[in-house]
Amino acid sequence: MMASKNIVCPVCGASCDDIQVELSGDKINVKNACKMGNAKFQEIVSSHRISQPLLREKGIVRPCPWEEAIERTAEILADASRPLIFMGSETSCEAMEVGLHLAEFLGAAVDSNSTVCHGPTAMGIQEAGRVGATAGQSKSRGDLAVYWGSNPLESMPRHMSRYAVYPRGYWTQRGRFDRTIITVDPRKSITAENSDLHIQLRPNTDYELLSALLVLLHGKRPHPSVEKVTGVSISQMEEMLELMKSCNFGSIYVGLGIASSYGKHRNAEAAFNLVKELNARTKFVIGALRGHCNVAGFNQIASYLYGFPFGLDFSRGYPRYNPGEYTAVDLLRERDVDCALIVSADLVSHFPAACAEYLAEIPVACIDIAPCPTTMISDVVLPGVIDAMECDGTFYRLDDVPIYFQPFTKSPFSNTKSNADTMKQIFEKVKALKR
Amino acid sequence: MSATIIRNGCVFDPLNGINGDVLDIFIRDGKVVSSLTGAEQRDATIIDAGGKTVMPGGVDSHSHVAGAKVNAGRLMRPEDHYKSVRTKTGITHGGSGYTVPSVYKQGYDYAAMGYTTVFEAAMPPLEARHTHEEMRSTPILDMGAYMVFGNNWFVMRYLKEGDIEKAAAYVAWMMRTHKAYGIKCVNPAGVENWGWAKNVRGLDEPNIHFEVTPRELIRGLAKVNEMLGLPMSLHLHANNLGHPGNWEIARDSLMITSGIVPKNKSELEWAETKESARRRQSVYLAHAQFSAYGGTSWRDFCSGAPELAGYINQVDDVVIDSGCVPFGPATTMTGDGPAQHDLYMLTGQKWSNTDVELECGSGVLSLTYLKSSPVHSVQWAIGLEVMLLIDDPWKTIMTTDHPNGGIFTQYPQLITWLMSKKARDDTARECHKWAYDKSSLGGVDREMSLYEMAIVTRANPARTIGMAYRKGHLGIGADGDVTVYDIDPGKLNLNDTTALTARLARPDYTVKDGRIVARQGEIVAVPEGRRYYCRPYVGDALEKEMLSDVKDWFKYYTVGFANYPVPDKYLKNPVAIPVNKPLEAEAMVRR
Amino acid sequence: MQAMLNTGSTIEEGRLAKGGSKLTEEYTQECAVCEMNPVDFQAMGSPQRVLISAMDGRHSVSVYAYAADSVERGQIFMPRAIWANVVVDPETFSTGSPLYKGSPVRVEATFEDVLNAGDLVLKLYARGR
Amino acid sequence: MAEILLRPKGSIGIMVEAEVISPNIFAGKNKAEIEGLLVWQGPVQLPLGEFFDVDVRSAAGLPERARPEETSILIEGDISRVKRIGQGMKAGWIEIHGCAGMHLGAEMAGGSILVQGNAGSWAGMGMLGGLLHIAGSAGDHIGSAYRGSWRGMTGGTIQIDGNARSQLGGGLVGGKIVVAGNVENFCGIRQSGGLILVKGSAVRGTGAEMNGGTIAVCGAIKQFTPGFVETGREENPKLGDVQLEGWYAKFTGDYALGKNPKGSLYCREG
Repeated sequence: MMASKNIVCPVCGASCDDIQVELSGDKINVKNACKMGNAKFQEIVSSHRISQPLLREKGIVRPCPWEEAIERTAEILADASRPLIFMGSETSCEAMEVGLHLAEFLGAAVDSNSTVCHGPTAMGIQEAGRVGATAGQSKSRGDLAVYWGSNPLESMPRHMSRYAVYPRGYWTQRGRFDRTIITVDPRKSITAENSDLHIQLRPNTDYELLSALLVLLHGKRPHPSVEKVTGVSISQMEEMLELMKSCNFGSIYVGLGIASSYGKHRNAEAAFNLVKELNARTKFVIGALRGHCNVAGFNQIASYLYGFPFGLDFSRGYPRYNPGEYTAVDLLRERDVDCALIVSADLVSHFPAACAEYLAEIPVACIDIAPCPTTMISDVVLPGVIDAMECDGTFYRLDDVPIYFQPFTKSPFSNTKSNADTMKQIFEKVKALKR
Repeated sequence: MSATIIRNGCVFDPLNGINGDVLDIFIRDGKVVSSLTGAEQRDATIIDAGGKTVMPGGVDSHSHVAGAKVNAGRLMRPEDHYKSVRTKTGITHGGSGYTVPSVYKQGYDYAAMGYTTVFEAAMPPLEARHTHEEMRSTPILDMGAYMVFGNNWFVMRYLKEGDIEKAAAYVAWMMRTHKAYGIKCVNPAGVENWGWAKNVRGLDEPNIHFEVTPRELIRGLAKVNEMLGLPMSLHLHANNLGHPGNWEIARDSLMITSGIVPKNKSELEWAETKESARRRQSVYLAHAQFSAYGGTSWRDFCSGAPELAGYINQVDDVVIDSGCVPFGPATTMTGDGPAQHDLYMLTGQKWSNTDVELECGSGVLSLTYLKSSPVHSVQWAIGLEVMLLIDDPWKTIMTTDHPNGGIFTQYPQLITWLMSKKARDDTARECHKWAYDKSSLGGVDREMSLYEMAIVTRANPARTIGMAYRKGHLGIGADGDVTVYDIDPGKLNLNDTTALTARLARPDYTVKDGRIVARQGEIVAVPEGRRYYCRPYVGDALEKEMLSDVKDWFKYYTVGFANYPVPDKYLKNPVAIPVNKPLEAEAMVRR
Repeated sequence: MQAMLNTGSTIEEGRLAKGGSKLTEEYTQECAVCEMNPVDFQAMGSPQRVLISAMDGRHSVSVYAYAADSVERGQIFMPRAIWANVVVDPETFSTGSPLYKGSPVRVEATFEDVLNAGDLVLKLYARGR
Repeated sequence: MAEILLRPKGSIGIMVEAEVISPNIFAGKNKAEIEGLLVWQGPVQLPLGEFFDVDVRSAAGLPERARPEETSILIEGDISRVKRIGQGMKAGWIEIHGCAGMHLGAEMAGGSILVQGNAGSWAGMGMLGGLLHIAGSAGDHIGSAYRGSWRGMTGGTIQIDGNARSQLGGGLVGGKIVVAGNVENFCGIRQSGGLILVKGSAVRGTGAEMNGGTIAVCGAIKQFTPGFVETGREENPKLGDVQLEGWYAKFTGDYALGKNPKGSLYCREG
């Protein structure tokens, strides 16, 4: 039996780094992880784990040698006129870096989960900037937390206990008792039920609510129609704003309720503007609640390597960025790519039907650890290595703090040490084919 | 083995007292040597530098090029990037970004301009992995990063308790843990207050809760610096940065370290120099331009540079870098969170901020400096004043505090202003009249020589940060980093300022470790640079005691103690500089 | 009826997805689900299953229907999984991100079987294979 | 005078980027030279002749001598998968008998473009001058600023006979945009100057974060921007050279952006 401490969980953006595991044979015992985390740790001993490369030829799927799968993947990429490389978020920055380099080499489009997750939030930052802090600031100082369009009890179960609501920080020694919680959500989610104030706005009216709060902050009365539009009374807005202005340190955690609803990046922009303005009154910060473990990582490394956070196009030999034009959903919907390499992401499940349909028509290779709709439509399936369990690397946490993770066991495959390794092998083969 | 000869150039190597003499430079295996054998000469790469200016490779001792806040700037500004792109070549990556270039573009742009060494001015400990990741990906350049300490909980606590030894032990441990090169102190005591949306205004104003003053932090950290014997002195970003009338607090801050004796205890082999290559200063003031403001508000704003320079001219223990403002788009970024908030309130621009738990803060803002703006025009003048009014060039370093005052690719323009009064007058005519009315620049006749330029862009930045043991000069044993400009010193025409700027911007050759990396602005080789950091030590017992405090307070972090350090793999070609070696450190015990 | 589709994480979807169980019956039971306001649910005759269709009529999917107090009238909630995404509007308003929250859909009672994720892929997307 | 006729040869798979289709570039070129101009398809550059039949006609004199302002380009057919036509053009005429792809006339400074069909997103982005007339409907970000910029179109005119989607005129600094039909979200967001006239209705965010310039909406606004405060009523207001008819309520905003915004929003009453 082997016991390890301080293991990093590779599931959500919280990047909890206090996981303890005991691995013995085909059993793994996990401490400190949440339900989702525990489920992922069980993958290491699961029976459905993809254990060998698979190849689809004329509708028939067969296991194949590692080399052949790498070769076939490289051929798919090299033969295409415009490949899409999709670096999912449940893998390391090191793997993503290879994906970006590969895309640059091929003149391909490269995207990541951010595109359908907090991509619009990043776009909001591009319009407004973002006033934030690392998670420990809220832990030690925060006396007000606002969950706006987010539901951490379902999507990031330990967010409240580790960072935002329950932890006893330096000036918050009484934990939950030192804090007020507001939830803004059209649905009475379980998080809303556990909050001190639930602002139940109508769907697709976040922008109007945020805008009205800003108007109130600037000493004006919002246009009266806002009550009907948002379903929230101006007096309720005033109550909420009063709580925000009178706290010592407030934090807003925005979720996909902001990024995925009508208004998109403009919702995020308005939220960032509100927080910017609040800092003239009291301390306020804002950050995104990121559902996937390294979704922030792609934003960070794509930005420092090439200048743009997601949805990059390399067709002209330099990076270009324009969501709606070079982003994965749009490229697939418009049939503007002709093959795809999908790493650690299940696009067939999570993209709209028009995109999934097109993916099923073009050559697709994927790297994954378990069968899923995307592996079902792929021409090549390469077995994935589980980051933070079987190899080391870097994740960026929800607050953009980089976390170095070390494995407690090694890759079960003799041909690869990590997804970064697999990606490098594909890249080498592509280079050989293009030479 | 490889050899390079740079023949017949007019060499400017101030640390060796060489002022335009026509000399050959010999490089073997990346190091400057006195001569090469006949066989070596036959196989050597030969650069004909006849009638050209030869200088050591440029050294930037204060630039924001790697890490979380730089990347916040990149992420925030697609409009800055989309027309400023670099296309990949067979050996180079593509990139984008004007004021905040992506790392590849940044490395190539610096190298193409003749710079080979660039130090990142502010690394937050918790995000040090990020800084190192970016440096790891930066091509060609040799790099290092200064770590921010001026608002660190442990430092504040120890200094409040008067426990300077533990403070030193903590700093030493942090520098080893996060692979930092020097100590940076940003708005001491003020950034912690920014955790509550407040700031401090005076050197003797204690901050909230920790009740420690800027003065105590500056003095304490400067002492720690010399107790440990770090290669560079304390690097100070003064309080009240960017505020009218702040020259006084800047001067008073510089007085605090007076009397502290500089002590470099690093264990290194020093390349040969005629002048002393060891630093003399006990404090190195960052971006003096932003701390040399007169007046009491933006209405009566004026230069405070003459007053600040007046003090610096009297003392020998201060070096400044200028933080010049060459006009045009910029992205301000600093560990001084509250200063950026003030700038946001003033300008309403895009503003990002990240406070880092228990450690520090940062802010980023997009800004364009306009010649038509009265305030910006004065800022332009002040940046040049601090360079020109401080008489001894060994007290000044030329920077733009990239990308705060401007972009590093504007250095050639900056040099032209420093070398040519005509260039300054030409620009002043295009500026708001405040430029000359509210500063003394119009009355300054000084024109820096090529020799002085070599001091403020090579020799002095290297000496100030303790890198002159191998950088900033061409003495025997120095790194073979050389810039060859197509400038004939004998025919230098200071009236043709456009040509001068263009030649400075595109050197004929940039040589790194004896290898040609850039030729007339084009990158021709992409070697990997080195990463420098210090490994200071204190006695075991002291360290143990300190660590028990650290572990006790670690519960306030959101990262576990075991996952806090920067692992070696984040550094490419690391060069660890041992400081205060373990044995010697044993002598350092509690009083 | 026409409704506003809200999709989102549920902890059980997360547990099953992270545990590699997307092709299992348990995942179908958990995620092929539409939660409706009790009033809407009764008005529709408290159906066991409903057919959710995109407004353009091009895609539809049958899922289990439940009444839930947490959902307002005129809205439906589906866990973020393949069933919901079949009917999510692929338009991104030039942002790259589809309308996962707030897509208008049509909801009607149905007797159509609820397919598991694997069968759904075969039915909808196997065309090119 | 020269007239260049382009006919798409067949359907286009991966989208093509063809900023070379511009009077400034076509001017003074013969058929072979125009056919040989390179366009991008994915990472590959191919001659324009691969995608279009090219016919050069001259009205008077040698077409090779025609200057940009004497050059007109006629495109017959659907080119909704061809992007960047007329990008940066400074003079001359482009007429498209069909639909056009993204970035049509982006950053154009002069001359005219007429599209008989629809235009994709980003048409007239950062436009400096000239006329862009879209007879059909248009996508998102028409006449707007690039991502992250608060300064978009500074001059010229965009006329849309159909509808426009979201972010129309984002960051508008100067010039005029007239939409005969409806707009969706955030029309005139962060506008600081110029005029936007919407003859139909708007969904939401009209004039959001606006700090200058004028927007007039003749139809209804479904979700009114909260930061606009009514300052009066005007009958038959005249906005620049645009004469409106009927009673309009006049608002100032957007107070969400700051305490002293200078944007004007006119909404038709009743």
